[in-house]
Parts: sequence; C-alpha cells; structure tokens
Amino acid sequence: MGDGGTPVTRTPDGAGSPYAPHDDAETAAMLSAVGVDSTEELFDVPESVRFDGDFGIEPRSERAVREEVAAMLGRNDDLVELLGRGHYDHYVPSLVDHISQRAEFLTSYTQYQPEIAQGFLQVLFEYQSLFVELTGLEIVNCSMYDAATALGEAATLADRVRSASGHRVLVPEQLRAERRDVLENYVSGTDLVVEPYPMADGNADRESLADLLDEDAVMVYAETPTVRGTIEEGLSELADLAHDQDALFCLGSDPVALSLLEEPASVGADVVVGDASVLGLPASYGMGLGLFATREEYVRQVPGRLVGASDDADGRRAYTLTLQTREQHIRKERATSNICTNQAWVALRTAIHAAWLGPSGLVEEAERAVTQARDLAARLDAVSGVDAPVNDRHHFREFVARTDRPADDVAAKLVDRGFAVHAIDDHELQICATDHDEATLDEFVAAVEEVLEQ
Amino acid sequence: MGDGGTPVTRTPDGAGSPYAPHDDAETAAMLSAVGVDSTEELFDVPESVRFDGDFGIEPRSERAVREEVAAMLGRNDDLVELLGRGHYDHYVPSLVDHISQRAEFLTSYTQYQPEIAQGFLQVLFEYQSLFVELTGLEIVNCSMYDAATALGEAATLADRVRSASGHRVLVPEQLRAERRDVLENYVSGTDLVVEPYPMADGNADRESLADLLDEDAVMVYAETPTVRGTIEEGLSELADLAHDQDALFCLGSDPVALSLLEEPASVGADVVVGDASVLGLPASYGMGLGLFATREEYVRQVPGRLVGASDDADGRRAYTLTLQTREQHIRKERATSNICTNQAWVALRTAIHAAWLGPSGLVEEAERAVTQARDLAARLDAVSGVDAPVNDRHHFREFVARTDRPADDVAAKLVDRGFAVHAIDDHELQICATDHDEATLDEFVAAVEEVLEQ
Amino acid sequence: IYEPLLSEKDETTVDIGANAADESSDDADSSPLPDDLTRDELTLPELSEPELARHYTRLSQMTYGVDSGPYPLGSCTMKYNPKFTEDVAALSDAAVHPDRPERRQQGSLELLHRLQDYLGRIGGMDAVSLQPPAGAAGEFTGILVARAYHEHNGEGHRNEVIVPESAHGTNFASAALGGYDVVELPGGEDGRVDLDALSGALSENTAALMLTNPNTLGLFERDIEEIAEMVHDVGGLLYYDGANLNALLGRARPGDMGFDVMHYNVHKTFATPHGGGGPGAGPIGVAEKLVPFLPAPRVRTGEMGYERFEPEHSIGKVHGFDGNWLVLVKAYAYIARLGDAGLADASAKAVLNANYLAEQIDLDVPYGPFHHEFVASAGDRDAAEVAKRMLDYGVHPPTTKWPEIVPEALMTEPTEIESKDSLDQLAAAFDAVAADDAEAMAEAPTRTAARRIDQTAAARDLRLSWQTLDSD
Amino acid sequence: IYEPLLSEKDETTVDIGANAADESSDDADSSPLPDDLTRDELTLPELSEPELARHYTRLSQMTYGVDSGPYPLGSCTMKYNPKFTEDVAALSDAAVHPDRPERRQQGSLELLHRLQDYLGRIGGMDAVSLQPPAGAAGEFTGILVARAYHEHNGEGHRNEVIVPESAHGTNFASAALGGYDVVELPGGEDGRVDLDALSGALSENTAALMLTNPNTLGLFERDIEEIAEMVHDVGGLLYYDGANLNALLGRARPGDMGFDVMHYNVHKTFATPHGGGGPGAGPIGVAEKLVPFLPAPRVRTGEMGYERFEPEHSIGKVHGFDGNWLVLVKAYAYIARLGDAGLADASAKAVLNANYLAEQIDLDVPYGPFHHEFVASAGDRDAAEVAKRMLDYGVHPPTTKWPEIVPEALMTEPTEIESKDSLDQLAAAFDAVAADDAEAMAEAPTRTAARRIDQTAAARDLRLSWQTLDSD
Repeated sequence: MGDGGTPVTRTPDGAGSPYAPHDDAETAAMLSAVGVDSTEELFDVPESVRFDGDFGIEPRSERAVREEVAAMLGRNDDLVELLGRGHYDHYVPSLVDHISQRAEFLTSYTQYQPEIAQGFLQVLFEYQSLFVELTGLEIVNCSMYDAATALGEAATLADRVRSASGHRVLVPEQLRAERRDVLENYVSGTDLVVEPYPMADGNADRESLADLLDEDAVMVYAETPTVRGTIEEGLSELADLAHDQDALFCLGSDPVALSLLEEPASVGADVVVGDASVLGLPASYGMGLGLFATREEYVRQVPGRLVGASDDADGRRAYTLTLQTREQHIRKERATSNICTNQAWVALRTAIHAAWLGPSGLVEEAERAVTQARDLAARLDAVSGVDAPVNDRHHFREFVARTDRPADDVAAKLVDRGFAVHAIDDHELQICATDHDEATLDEFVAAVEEVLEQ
Repeated sequence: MGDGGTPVTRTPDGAGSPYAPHDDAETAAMLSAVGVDSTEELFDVPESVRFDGDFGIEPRSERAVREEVAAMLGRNDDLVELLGRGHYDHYVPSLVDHISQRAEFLTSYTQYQPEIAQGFLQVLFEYQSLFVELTGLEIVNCSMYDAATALGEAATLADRVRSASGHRVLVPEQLRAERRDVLENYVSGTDLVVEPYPMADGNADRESLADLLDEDAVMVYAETPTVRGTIEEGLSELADLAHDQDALFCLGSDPVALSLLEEPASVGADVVVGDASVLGLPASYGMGLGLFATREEYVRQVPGRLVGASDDADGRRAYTLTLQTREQHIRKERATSNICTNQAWVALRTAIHAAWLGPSGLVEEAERAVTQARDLAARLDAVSGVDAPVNDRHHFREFVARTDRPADDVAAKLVDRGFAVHAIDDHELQICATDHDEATLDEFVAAVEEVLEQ
Repeated sequence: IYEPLLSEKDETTVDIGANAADESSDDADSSPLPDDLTRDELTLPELSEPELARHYTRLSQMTYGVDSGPYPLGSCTMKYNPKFTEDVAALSDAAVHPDRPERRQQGSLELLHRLQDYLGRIGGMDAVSLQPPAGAAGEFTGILVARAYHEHNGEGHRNEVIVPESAHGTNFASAALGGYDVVELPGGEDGRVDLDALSGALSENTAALMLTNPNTLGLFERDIEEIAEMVHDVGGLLYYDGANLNALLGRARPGDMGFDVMHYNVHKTFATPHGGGGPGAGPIGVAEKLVPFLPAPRVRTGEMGYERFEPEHSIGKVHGFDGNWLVLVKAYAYIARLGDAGLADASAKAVLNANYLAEQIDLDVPYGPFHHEFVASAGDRDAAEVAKRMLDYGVHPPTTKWPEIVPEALMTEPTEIESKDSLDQLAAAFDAVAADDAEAMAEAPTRTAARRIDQTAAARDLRLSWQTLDSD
Repeated sequence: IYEPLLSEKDETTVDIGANAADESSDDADSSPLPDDLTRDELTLPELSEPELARHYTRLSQMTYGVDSGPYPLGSCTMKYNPKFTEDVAALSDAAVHPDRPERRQQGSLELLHRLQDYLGRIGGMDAVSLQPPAGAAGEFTGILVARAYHEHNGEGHRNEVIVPESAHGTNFASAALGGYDVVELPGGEDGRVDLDALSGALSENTAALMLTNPNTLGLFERDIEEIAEMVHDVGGLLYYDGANLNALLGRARPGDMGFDVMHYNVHKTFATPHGGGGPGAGPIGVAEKLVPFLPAPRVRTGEMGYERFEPEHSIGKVHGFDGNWLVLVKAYAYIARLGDAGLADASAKAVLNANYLAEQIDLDVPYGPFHHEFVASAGDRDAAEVAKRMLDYGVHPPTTKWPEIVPEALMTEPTEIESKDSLDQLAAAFDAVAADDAEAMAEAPTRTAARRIDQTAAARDLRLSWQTLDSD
C-alpha cells in the first residue's frame, strides 16, 4: 500500500542500502575491474568467524521510520517541565536550526584541511572568543562533551600543571551526583581522589573548606549558580584559599550566568567548566556542550581542540587547528586527553544563539533568570505548606522549596497536573523556570496550591 | 517573563523592526549624511494624506508568534483526509525540505542575472526537461500558479495561435467548479466563451462532443484522470475531433499519472496543463504548481518563463531565461501573459521529489494509485449500502461511491470518526487514497461499515 | 564550477508493465492497466539520495540569494526572510486539504480571517481577498473587480485603463488580460504624473487609472488627492499597485489617499521569500463600494465559527483553491512579529537606506526626494554592462534600463535590511565600477560561476530541455 | 573570499545595572543583583538577524562537507547523513529533560532500549550501554569496564594494555586515561598483528588488547581466533575498536570473533553527521561476563514499562546524563531505515568501493586484500602536499601520513556512498596530482577559499580569540 517512498533499494532483490548509489551495471563493472565475481569474495573473513545469521531488523521506508519514531516519542507525555539541575530548556531561535542544518556545517569533519574549512574554523574561533569575553580567561577549547566530562578534564589538567604532587580534588558536597561520578571516573586512572567540602545555606562553607585544604589539594571546584540554583557569593575567597595551597581554582558556570555574574578571571578562576548548551540546544535529554576555559600559561596542557588565527600564502588571515601535538592522534598515550570527536556542531549552535541574543539579550536573559526565580519563589512561599526559597541566597533560574507534605508525594501529584519538578529530599522540591511564560507559571502556582490544600 | 527572545528591536523605545540592523549611532550618521534630522522628514507625503493612526497590531516575539500560529492551526482538527478532486496529499521526502530551505534557493529572485543564478536556472531547466519527457511536448514553461490558471492561459494561447477566429472553449461538464470559474475569468477579457460537453460514465462522451464541435471551437479540454478519478480512454479520438476543427486539444493531468499513462504528445495533445505539486508539496490548502507544456511551434506564444541553454564567454554551457520578449516586463500589454512572480520554488521542490523517486519510483507510485483505488473501491463495494466505483472505468487515486443513505449524512458521520471524504451529490461520495497505509484504510472501511449499519 | 545535468549522470528506462508494484497479483510483471492506456516506457535519471543531495547542494552554491549579500533590485523589495516564518509554515497542522468541512479547518480559516483584517488595516481598505497568488494576479483580480463594478452599474462601455509609462509591465498586461485597452500616460517632468496629461487621458471610457505610489522612481505622487478626484470625477476607479508599499507603512495608506482597489505584494512588503521567482501572494483590498465584487470565497465569522462565503456579486475565482496558502501563513507571521511599530520602522529604515545610498554613490541620481528606491543613471555606460561588472564585486546589481525615463537606469532599492556598512560596501561597488575601464566592463563578469552568457544565442538556438542538447 | 569576524562588524558594551529586564521594579535601571556579584559590563557584537544570517551562510559556503563531494578520509567513514534523520531528531517530543519521571519518558526509554538491542545484535554482544558520547569516550568506558572486571576478580595488578602501532591514537590515550601502561605492539610484515610479537607482549599483567578489525590498513586480522585465545589464555580481555565496523556489517561480528568489549562509532557506521568534529556517540557492547560492570543507568523493561537501572557492579557514569541523545535518535533511525539487508549492502558496497578505487589509482597501494579502506603511498612525494594539491581538484583528500607503516601514507576510505562515476573522478584527482610538477605541489592549493595556511606561525604566535588580534 501507498508509502510515498522510493523503493528501499536499487538492487533487484529489494534489499540494499538506499544510500549506496550503485546500479547493477555499475556494480558489475566495478567487480570486473577488481577481478572478482561478487562483493562477497572481497570479505577476507575466515569461514569460522563468518556471520551467517541475521540481525532480525526489518528495513522500513523513510516515512515509516519517521512515523514510528514520532509515535514512540509521543509516549513521552506532554508535561510542563520545571526541571534543571544541570540541564535546561531554552527557546532556540529558528536561525540556529536553519544555519546549523546547512549541509556544509552539518556534514563536515574535523578541520584537518583548513583551506576548505575556513567557515567552520571561523565559527569555532568566534566561539572561543565569546567565552574569552565571558570568562576573562585567554584559552577556550572548542568543546568537551558536557559539564561533567569537562570537570573531569579540569582535574587531570590540574594534576598535570601543579608544580608539587598532590592528590585531593575538593568538590562541593552538594553537587549533581552524576557530575561527581563522572569526575571520579576521570581521575580513576590517576592518583587523585575526590573529596567533598561542606556547604552552608547552599553556598560553599568557606571556613570548613579552609580547614580541609592542605598542600595535598590539587584543585578546588565550586559552582555558580550551584546545583541548588544559588549564586555563590565568595568566589574570590574560594580562589584565594585554593591558591594559598598552590591548588587550581576551577569554577563551574554557564554562558547565560556568566553574562551577568562576576568575570571568572577577575575572581581568580584558573579553569572554567560548565554546560554551554544552555544556549544552542533546547532540552535534549541531557545532551550538552562542555565548556573549557583556562589561563594562557596552561595552553599546552589543555585538552581538546584549539583554533588559531594565522595567515595563508597570500598573507590573508586564515584559521586553523593548532597545537595539535597535544592531541591523541599525534601524541598517543602522552596526549592531554583522549578526546577526539567532540561537540563542535553544538558549539556552532551555541555561538549562533549567543550572537543572536547579543550582549543586551544575554544580560536580559540572565537578569530574568534572577528575577523570575526570585518572584516564583516568593509566590510559592505564599502558599500554605511551602517555604521558598529554602536558601537565603540570590538564585539563578532555580531554587529549592520546602514542603510540609512529603516532597515525593507533592511532585507526583504535580505530575498528574502536568508539571514536572525535582523532588530532591524528603521535604524538598527543586523548581526551575527558564522561558516559561507568565500564564504557565500562574497555572503552576495554582497547581501547587491545589496539591498542598488536598 | 521569560520569552527566550531577543528584544523586539534595537531602537531605544523597544519599537522597531528586528530585521533592520541600524543602531542609533548608525542611524544618526546616515541621517546626517542625508542632511535631515529624522527619518520622518524623508517621507514626502502631504499632511492631508498622512496616516496618524495605528493599525492596532501588537508586535510579538518570534517565539510568541510560533506558539500563536501553532495553537491557531491546532484548531484544524486531526483528520485522516481521503480528499482529492484536484489537490492531493503525498509524503514529501526530507531531502526536498532540506534542499529547498537552502537560503540560496529560497531567498533568491527571478534569474535576471544568470551568471550568479546558474544553480536555480539549471534546476528549472531540469524541471522543464522532466516534463518534456513526461508529456512528449517540446516546450515546458517553468511554472504557472496552479492547474486552473494554467488552463486559463491555455485557452488564451489557443485564441492567439489558432489560424481562424473562433470563440468556443469546450470543457468537460464534470470539472472541478473552481477550475471552470478561473477559466471563465481568464477568458473574460477575450471573445472566448466556455461551454461544457457531456460525459458518459465519467469519461468524455465522444459522440456528443463530436456533435458540439464546429469550426468556431478554439480548444477542447479533457482530463485524465478526470475530476472523478477515472482514466480517460479515448484521448486520441478526442484530439482528432479537436484537430478536425482546427481547435487545440488541451489535456489536464499530473506528473504521477503521466509517468504511467499514454504520452500526451503521442495522443495528439497540443497543450498539457495540470497540477505538478502532487510531487513536491504535501496537502497545502490548495496551493499548487501550474504545469504548462506545449508544442514547439507555439513557443513564442507561451506564457511564463523559459530557461534555455547557451554558452558563456568561456564557451561553457550556461543557462539563462530566454525569449523574455514574450513577457510583460518587456512587452507590456502585448505580452503573452501578465504572469511575473510564479511558483519557481515549488517547481524546484517538484523537480527534487521527482528526481528522488526516479522513473522506477514514479511508475510505482502511479501503479499504486491505480491498484489502491481499485482495491479500496472493491472493499467498499462489499459494504452493504455502498456501490463502488460508480463509474465502470479504471481509476487513479480516487473514485466515486454511491451510498443508499444521503451522502452528506454519511460524510458527516465519517468525519465524526476521523475521516474526511467528499460528498459530491445526494448519494455520491468521492474517496481519494494517496499514501495512506493499509491499517488506515482498514480503519476507514470499518468506519464506513459502522456508519452504514447505523 | 560546473555541475552536470541529472541526465548526464544517469539515464534509466523503465518498461511499463515490467514494474508492477502489486506483487501480490497473479502476474507480478503486468501493469494494472491495459496496454492501450499506458506509455511503453519512461526514461529519466535514476539516482540515489546522496547523489541528489550533492547535485542540489552544489547548484544552490551557484545561486545568489538575499542571505548571500546585498540584493538591491529596484521595485523587487528583496528583504530578509525571517527563518522562523518557514518553521511556522512547516507546521503539520498547516498541511490540510481545503475541502475538509469548515468546522474542521477553523485554524486555517482563522488565520486567513486575521490576515484579511491586518491587511485591511495596513492598506486602509474595507475588505480584503487573499486569493490572488501573485502581484500580477492581484492586478488582474483588481481589474476584474473594477470591471464587474462598472458593469453592475451599467457602465460596461468603459473600455480603457490608464497606466503611467513608468509603471510595472504587469499593469499593462493585467489590464489587457482583463480586456481593456491600455492608455499609456507619459510622465511629467518631475517624474510624477502630469495632471494635464492625465486630464487629457481621462474620459467617460476610463475604467481605471493604475498607479504605483511612490512610483518606480521612488517619488511620492504629491498630487494624489487631486488625481483621485479627477479619476473619480469621470467615474473611473483608482488602482494602487502595492509593489512599493514598503515605502509607506504607517505613514500613508492607499485607502486614505483615495484608492479604490489595491494589491499587496506580500513577498515584497511582508518579507515572504521570493523563492527564485515565486510563489508570492497578491491579496487585494477594496473600498466599500467594491466589496460585493470580490473573489469567492472570503472568510467571515459566523455562528459556527469562521466560515467561507461568496460575496454578493463576486467575480468568481482567480485561483483553483484559496491562493498560495503557505505564503499567506508566512506573511501573517511576519506582520505579527513586527506589529505597528516594527512595520513603521521597516519603512523608515528602507527610506533612510535608499536616501543614504543615493547620497553615497558617485553616479548621477536625478529626481527626488526618494522614498524606498532611487534610479541612478549609468551615464555614458551601458547599464547592463555596469550590472555585469557589479557582479564581480560580490553584490547583486540593481534593476537595469528601467524605468526608461532615466537614461541607462540603475533602479536601486536596498530595503531596510542593509546596515550602514553594507550600504557603504554597495556604494563602493557602484563607484568602483564607475571607475573601471571599458575593457573590464566588456569582460565582466570574471569572478562568477559563469562568465557573461550569450543571450542572443540562447534565443536564436532554442535549447529548452536536456533532450535538445547534443551529448557534449 | 573573506568574511570579517563578528567582532569586526560590531562591538557593543552593555553596562550591567543599566539594562534591567524587570521594568516593573521601582528602579528600572538597577540590576537585580548587588554590584559585588556582577560584572561591570559585557562587550560583544550586537548584530541583527539579517546580518547574522549572511555571516553564517557565507561561512558555511567556505566549508566542505560530505554533501559537497567525495570525502575519503580513512578511518573516518564519511558517509552520507540521511536528511530524514535530522527531522526525526527535531521532533518536539525528543526535547525532554531526563529527570522527568520514568513513567513520563517511556518514549525516550523505549528508543534507547531498542537501540541497545539493535546494537547488541549487530555487534554480537550481550549488552550495550549508550552513554559514551564519542568513540574515544567509548574506549575509555570499555577500559574502565575491563579494569573493574579485573579488580572484581582480584586481578587489580594487571596494569598493561596492548595496542598495535597502527591503532587509532585514541586507543593509546584512552588506555592511559584509564591508568594503564600502554604496550605498543609492532605490526607484522603483512600489516596485521604479528603473533610472535603479541605472544611476547602478553603477560599476567595484560589487562587487554585493543584491536581494530579490519585494521587501519583495511586488512582483516585473519588470525583473530588465535589472537583471542592468546589474550584470553593470559587472562586478558579483547577490546574491539568499532571505527572500522562499516567493513563487516552482516559478515562478521566482534562478539563472534571473541571480543569481550567493543565500542560503536555511530557517527561512522550509522551515518550520523560528523558536524565539523562532533557530536558523535560511542556506545559500548560487552560479553556476558562484563555486563554487571556497565555504566549506569541502562534501560530495561520492568513491570511499569521501560525503566532505568544500575548494573550490579557498575563503573558509574562517563557522561553527566545519558549521552548524546540526539545522535542516538539519528542512529536508531538510520538502522531502522536500512535493516539487515541495507546494513549488509552498505558494507558490501563500502568494500567494493575501496577495492575499486585502489585498483584505479596510479599510486602504489601496498598490502591487501582491502576491506573498507586502503593506504596508498605518495612515494617520493610529501603526502601532506599531495593532499593540499588534491584540494585544487575539488575533492577532500585522504588522511595523510598515517598509519606510518606505509611511507607517505594516503589512507583512503570512500565508503559506500560514492558512485562509480564519483570514484572515477576521485581516481582522476589522485592521478592528476601524481602527474603534477613540484611547483604546482608547493603552490597548492590555489583554488580554495584560503591558500596554504601557515601552521607553524599559528602554533608559534598563538592567537586563539579575536581579543588577541590586532585591528587590521
């Protein structure tokens, strides 16, 4: 019956790849040129390990696959997500989709031949420059996988660059668990150990941290905003504490927050990591873009790719990957990282989104993230049975609310009303607002009232 | 509240076009260069006709407009449409969308400077060539608005090229009413009159047509498939009847049907018109693409644009618009048509879709249109209270079914079950199947049974 | 840069009857139709998706669009086409059949109703029909409406439509297609309508005067009220060609100037993409007295919601369905995005840009003051050669050799989307060409995908399909 | 062709505190945060959408992708990326947060579960984790799993991972990141693993041997069963680098060959776009004994539907969430489109293409028989210069100077997407370059957007942001 589709294949038995262009005559001519009778003869695979079964995967038409996946993902119920904790939904302007779908960008490979990759290289150079401005640090690579792996790479960088040996990586006790898990794995091949330091009312407990720090510390990590959405208030002091022990100070943040908050370099950050895909991607089931920025002095220890400006034979400015001798394909086991395929296309999207917003739009977004969280918390605080925010801090996008009733139960009832929030503790919900419009937040507050009144 | 959007404008009062790049400093510099203090001074509009009201149209953010239109169009209920009668839904492969969205194609203008428009010109040249193959006629223009306006242009062409004067344009009595209405308007500035000729069991009644024809006939129009989905069986005879009176024979068809059915040139068609967007566009609320093909001898009387091959200064093949002296921008009131803006981008989509299918896919689609209509009619015929097809003809995509119960009522009840069909007469439904899958058609047949049993 | 034709990449012949899709039938090789109804074979390129993707990607790269750079084609209003309007038009709920029951297409009808309303407000017209699929179709429709009006009033004898010589070619052709004799009106010395000439042209046979305002020289017809009065005094109607409406948004409305009927070029004023020549949309707006004659159907609100209806004395139809729907959706989205202030700013910046550019270039620019466009003169150069040479500077040239009132005309409309930098670069291109020597001009273009193309040969030795090409 | 940097087009400084979004507050000019928490200002380009659209459109045109032409980068598997997979990944239902309740993300979990299943069948592995976001991440994950397995078995002393010299550089780096000493295994004379050398390298300290099969010369390791036995005999594990899996689909499965752990490069074998360097995805598959050590979470069916779970001895996490979701969606769509027969045909045509191309070119191509790729030698030419000169013929050159076992290597993998015509053109480019004189080589490329770029200067005088550039 009608499928509106091209035949699955051009091979006569209806069983081939639609993306292999060979017709029978061409295949025959090529086999003849190679001197064999069939493609099967070309497989130099001993009989004993030949696979003669099948995978049991039926081919489907393009249309059928589109409908199948649409139906399948349709089983992700419609929900208003007030979710964050490291992954954020933002409206992405159409320009980002249209440009990033251009085949030249989408289907190109790493820029090993810069003369025919100037466009992508320039975008990556601009991406680097954007984050040089946002972080104040001189070196930005053109992407890690996500915030968690970037943090892992930061720790191994700290291990490499620190003059004295040391073992301890200090991280906030309140940290997305998965982020810490990834860090643990990244340092598992080294002598480093990850240790938590206490928090006080959502932010780093500086006194406790000071007590914990000694010369064995290699890196101190802090976040702003924190996993609970609070804005860290003592960054310079944290940096000083780290530097006093010759440890690196690594800061986790994101490009929207960095548009408004103190410049990391100016507070003493040696490395900035984070998820840059808060611009560029909508909620993507956790897929991200690892930001990695550091000081110029560590440039030869940086993981990942760097794009530099140079000149071409005509003396015109041109861009190229540079310092590739740090990388695995040249330096093998002595590389600064094993990363090869990265998130370049997401970086391109992030760069376009940031350019579309411009500095005014970035600052506006950031200020909205502050005021919207503040206002929403205040509205929830007015609901009987809710205290919000739990932490007496400034917040960014999200905040923790205490509920008299069990948080799990409240969250479940909110889901039944179409709203997803985090239940992070017995009586703690975490709530994140990004681009939600006022009407939606009104409905959410009403739903919370309804649930709490039951 | 959060809108994820750039400010509506870059002008300080928040009220400008987001697509005008001027910042205040640039505007000031430009005003100064021009020698005025404000843009308002540039409007040389007498006070008495100055508009000082407002339109009352609120600007919205990009995101708000997307959501608004999505919500609005969401009020088009989900229905399985078994609708045709001149407009057809087909699955359009992703390639068509991705390529046709490329900015170079989408945002370019008519190819008045061919040296920087070779790509689009070549696509249009290939479009013309596709239809030269499908129609057997030598001349294909690169688009009219739709089938109806192409038919109107065919009549005025017939009027221009016929050696003797004459007035009558004969069209099937069974014809989509709107198509005839447009034709009437197109000939309303000429001496032509449109007259119907009778049909017999869905096809042209050749005897009656022969009786109607005389030397005053300028053009005879026939369609295959007809508006009722029947395949016309006596095209050569119809052409002979027309030619006997020195009238042109104009055939209406479409690219899928033409892939299987007799070549129009070989049956004597002088002009072929039709809706080519059955490839290239999904159901688009009636938006189409007017096919127009004719014999070489009429090339200087053809309406619309023609792309020809030529050479450039280096002797390489190049493409250009040609015979522009036929057109309105040069010939003014003596032009062959007033058409200027046409449907070039739809033609590009149609050309890509056809290329994606290839000849095998085109023939397969066409054969499916025959067998699917035949099989569906047979299944409905087995339902008590339904006779299908009403016409004892081969059908293409669609057919008419007679219902014992009033057709309006049956159609309304089917809509309540999620299926839209045409009710074309008191006891006649018309049903069209294009890319519907088997399960959908099963459900449809079951719905018909249910409705008829009530 | 050269990309072979699809036919040069593959040619596959499918025998009809040997490819039956219905493999469940008894004879899998037979066509479902008798031989006498089918062709014997079909020969076309059969290529895979990767080959096609490359073919069309390369061809696109040999095509210059608004997103490539400045595109100051006079009277064509090559504005930036906002990307989001494409996403709006691609909504799956937009992909419906117009014959579904009205109750089940309330979304589409609402959008059309709102757009009718918006356009009416913007043009100052009492009612709008969205059906005409292009500007010229709008003109033709307007002419039919005017004719129906006259005939309804027993004035069917009116057989003349007056068109200024500087008008768009479509005006002449549309009036002729509507059955009218075209009376060409010579321009006045100031580039505007000469009232004396108009007076001489007007008569009891005048059905309408078609006017573009500002006209193709970018000049506002300052005497528009007097013109309207003169036309109306002889019983004629005043037609507004909307091609240049981008010059006036929020500053003046055709309805307020006395125009009785107008068309809108949504692909110009409202930024829907030109798509290499189309589709556009050419809705028409009319004053009260012409409303009953509009094409059918229009959309109104009724008891059951939005509904279609046929105006009392409707001229019938000018498109097989409801016009270029997808284009109308994009136009709605654009207008909604900009709103009052955005539309007004678009005109302000379009007019500023034209005046600034006219000021910057070294060429002679007669007439003025300009609105959205101006016509420079190439002087003793051939304007067409100037245009070819401009291609070498990476910009699209203006419209050339028209209007003829300016010798070797370069009709230039930058629109509001060009920045000052961009205009400065465009001016530099103008000036560089003006300084180039004759040889450079004759050789131009040299930096394009194709060199100068032989137009004469193309028209003399017609090769309009790959079937006509020698295999070379 | 030159496109200025965004920073060269505009530079706008926003003072923090002067731009508060909350205009309803008492002081519209104040920031919502105290001064000591905010920066003073932010300086970045502020450009309009039309300017940005042109900027990026132009930059895209200065970039060569698979849709531009042949892209035979060895070991990179630059296949055509079917357009429809983009539309599938763009479905709005794909845009969800992973922390929503499992009951409310059944669609995403089902897709992941199905993909786990598909990949397991294709690789012959007992279980699959989709979490690693790239091939190298998959390698690292596999190494961690192997290490956890050994440690669980009290064999934590094993500290060596053996890697053939011709292996991808990531193998070395991933093993090192996992804390292992890398033992480099010299290649045999036939380009394959030398069993004697392997025997010498294996010991009780061997944690794993990492192998690519077919290897980077395109040669199948015919002794794979013996290799597996040798590795297993010393208690080591056999790791399969999936970079070259496109050579074997449906013909042989790593699991059947004795591999204990493998990664899949979905951006190679399963045609998800490379995106200028990523994102990809590097799922890993393991044999039964390693299943308990896989990263958490995995997806299984439970009573309530699909659910996440943590394997008993899970190594934990290698990505903050669930990996590169959008890439996984595209990979699922590709596999579903092709099915068994399509996947098998992809390998057949990939291998045919490599062998045909190797046959067509004039250069020396040592070793063989080839599967999906071959390594030609530029002989007395510099392979890097050959590559630069190939750019002038409009194609992307092969990977150069690697593997080092072939002097001046040109590692070439055309994949199945090239037609015979395309391969013939590619061969012509190889041969034309081989015939070019030294001057042409030294000058190359001359027909590209940029001429030869000075790599030394780039590394010596680091300019890694627009902030470092002199305003020139």
